[in-house]
Amino acid sequence: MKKVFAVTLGILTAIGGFVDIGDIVANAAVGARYKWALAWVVVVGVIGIVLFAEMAGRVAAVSGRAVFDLIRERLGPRFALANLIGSFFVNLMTLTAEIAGVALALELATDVNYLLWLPVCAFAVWLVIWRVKFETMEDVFGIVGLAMIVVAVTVWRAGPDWGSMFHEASHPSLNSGEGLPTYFYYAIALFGAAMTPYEVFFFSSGAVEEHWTRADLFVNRANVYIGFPLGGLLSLALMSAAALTLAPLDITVEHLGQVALPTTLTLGKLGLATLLIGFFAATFGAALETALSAGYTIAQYFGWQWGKFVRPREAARFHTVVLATIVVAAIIGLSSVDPIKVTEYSLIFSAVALPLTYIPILVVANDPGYMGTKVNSRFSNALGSVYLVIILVAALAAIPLMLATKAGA
Amino acid sequence: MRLSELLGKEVVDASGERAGHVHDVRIQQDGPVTSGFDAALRVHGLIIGRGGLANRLGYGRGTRGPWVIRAIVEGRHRPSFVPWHRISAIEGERIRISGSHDDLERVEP
Amino acid sequence: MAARIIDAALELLDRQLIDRDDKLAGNVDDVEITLPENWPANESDELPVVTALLSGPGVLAERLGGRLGRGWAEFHRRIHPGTAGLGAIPVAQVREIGSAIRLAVARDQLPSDRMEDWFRRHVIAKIPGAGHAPE
Amino acid sequence: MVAIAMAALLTSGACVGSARGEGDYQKKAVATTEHVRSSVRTVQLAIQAADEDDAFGPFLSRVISQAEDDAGSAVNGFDTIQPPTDTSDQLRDDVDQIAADSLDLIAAARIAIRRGDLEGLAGLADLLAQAGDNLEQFGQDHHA
Repeated sequence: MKKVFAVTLGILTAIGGFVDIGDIVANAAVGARYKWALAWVVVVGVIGIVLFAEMAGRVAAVSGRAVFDLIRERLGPRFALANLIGSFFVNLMTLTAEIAGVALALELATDVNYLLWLPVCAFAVWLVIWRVKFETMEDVFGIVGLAMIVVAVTVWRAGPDWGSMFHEASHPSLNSGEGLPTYFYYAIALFGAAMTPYEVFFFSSGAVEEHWTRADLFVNRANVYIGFPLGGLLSLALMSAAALTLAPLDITVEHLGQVALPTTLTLGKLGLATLLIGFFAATFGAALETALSAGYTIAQYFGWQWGKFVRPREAARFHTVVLATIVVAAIIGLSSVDPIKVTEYSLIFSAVALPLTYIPILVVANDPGYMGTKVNSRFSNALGSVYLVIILVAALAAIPLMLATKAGA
Repeated sequence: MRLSELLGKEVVDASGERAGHVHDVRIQQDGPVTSGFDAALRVHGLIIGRGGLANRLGYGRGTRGPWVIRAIVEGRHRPSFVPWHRISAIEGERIRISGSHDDLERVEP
Repeated sequence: MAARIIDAALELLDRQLIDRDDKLAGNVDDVEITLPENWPANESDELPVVTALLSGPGVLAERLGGRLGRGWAEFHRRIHPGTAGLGAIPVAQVREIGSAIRLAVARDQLPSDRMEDWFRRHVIAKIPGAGHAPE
Repeated sequence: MVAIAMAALLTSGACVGSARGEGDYQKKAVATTEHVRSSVRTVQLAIQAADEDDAFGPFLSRVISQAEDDAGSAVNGFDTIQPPTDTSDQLRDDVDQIAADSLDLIAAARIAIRRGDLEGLAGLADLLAQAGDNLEQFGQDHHA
């Protein structure tokens, strides 16, 4: 084993996908509005991202090639450029929201307006990427992000009727006055949150940063099988806490502070403090993930040297892209766009862009030229094909549903 | 000339019949692998076929699964191989080959 | 030893270049093929040979085509006038062809490294800590 | 794609606008009271947390002032809609009245928490519960 916490890459990646600022609020909002009627989407999403990230991590370990490298190789420079532009746009929007999210977490702790925190947070994100080594970064933010588990404790302590909870989750039904299009809009948003392209950009590039080889395939599986289900669990916990405490009062969740109320009421000051630390670490981790992904995707498309495994001066263009992206995201964030709305849209766009990332990975994971004997098993391919259909349907339905429901209004 | 100039060009046989588009250029590496590549990469011919997507994704030459994607991109036509000596001219967007396209060898999967 | 078959579009094009010090050194943006002299008029049995791998933004732009590619290529020609052969890596400098292509030279000897060098000197080197070790 | 995103961001900000007839106006009136009710209930929970000494002052202060902002902007949005008929004027006054009561209570809660006046805050709990119930009753009475 290379280090003590060998699965923190998977945990940090999953936190960035499942419980970044937009998802923290979206999960609670969905729980308060639909209770457990959308819990199945989280399960579908977890299985999908486990499948997807396992392939991406395996390809990276066996061939040393990260995801965007392969996208260009298999789709050619034109399609890959379209994917790059779309993915970069999603990354930038998400990064904007995450930097603001870190600031919102600090705002809740200090009652100082988040716009004052925002430049400080942006600088801190850049500084960590510039100075802290990759393994330290993923250990710190992966482990501290686990403070979010306090939400699961909240649900457990609240002592729900597990039987009826499971019944509501397995027999989803809608309240009167709720339309199906809005329901499916939220379903796609949750699915998009579980399976974001930036998660696999980050995860596979992280595997290269950590110098995984064929001998690390078990590390890959451990990361995937522990990290993503944990992310899904946090997502379900946020949903359940809101369903138990906020739904009976018909509260519409719009702010991070409302998300923290169930834990506050159940576990008191210690619970609240832990949760605020969790919010901070999770959004900070997601900011690192999206800022680095912006650099990874562009550098890999052009073949530039990237990564934190070399000195910054040896990956000059990569670090320039990361720095510029953080600056632009901070400027957009300061223009006081609603950061939570921004991630909700970026989730929908990441669902649209997903097939262009998923298909190349699925194909390369079957290419013996890269994989030798480590090509996909029949089971992976069967499941991979089912998800190919789900991903295509979600991608095609996303924009029409967003327009038809006025983004879930 | 550049590889990208050859890719995608239409191939027609002596009787003017269309044989498909250039998917790839097959190169043979003659001689030892280790000691540099001193002019060892020779172009042996073109891989042509209908529908370019399968080629780009690597189907038909090693990659097999998953069958859904293979079934969609491969279609009914297997790519064929045009040995270089059968190319008689490259004219704009077209490549002329001698003889009939029916006797071209199919590329083994 | 049996001759190895390489399908150029599948196995060369768009692959990562790695220099002799394991640094990433651009992608294969195109491949230069040299036809036999007077081909096809001379009727000889000589085969065309791959003479160089091409790498760099100007090459990529030409390959992209379309309005964007042409505009980009034009822009590139303006800032680097008279650089038609720029970005060519002679085949003799290739050491290994696999999931990436390894070169026998250092990347700063490649013409496609100029932009990296520019950003290194004008942006990154100016920030404190640019040379610190990652580990 | 960028253009679609921008369009979506812009249109979503303007979800309240004109009303197409009385029924539509009534729907928007009910939606507004539901928004305000959500804020009222949020503040109730915050007060409960303060009462049981479950939370820190800055946190509660922030939760309450965000609820205040939400409720305020819901009411302001509603007020900019032109009432289509004379009967709608009555509805508008009713909404304004009932919402103003709630907003006053929320503002009182915000002032109390910032002053650290926990007793005053606790005294607002019942009033807020009543205001929330009134808003709920209004919604049921005017459900189209």
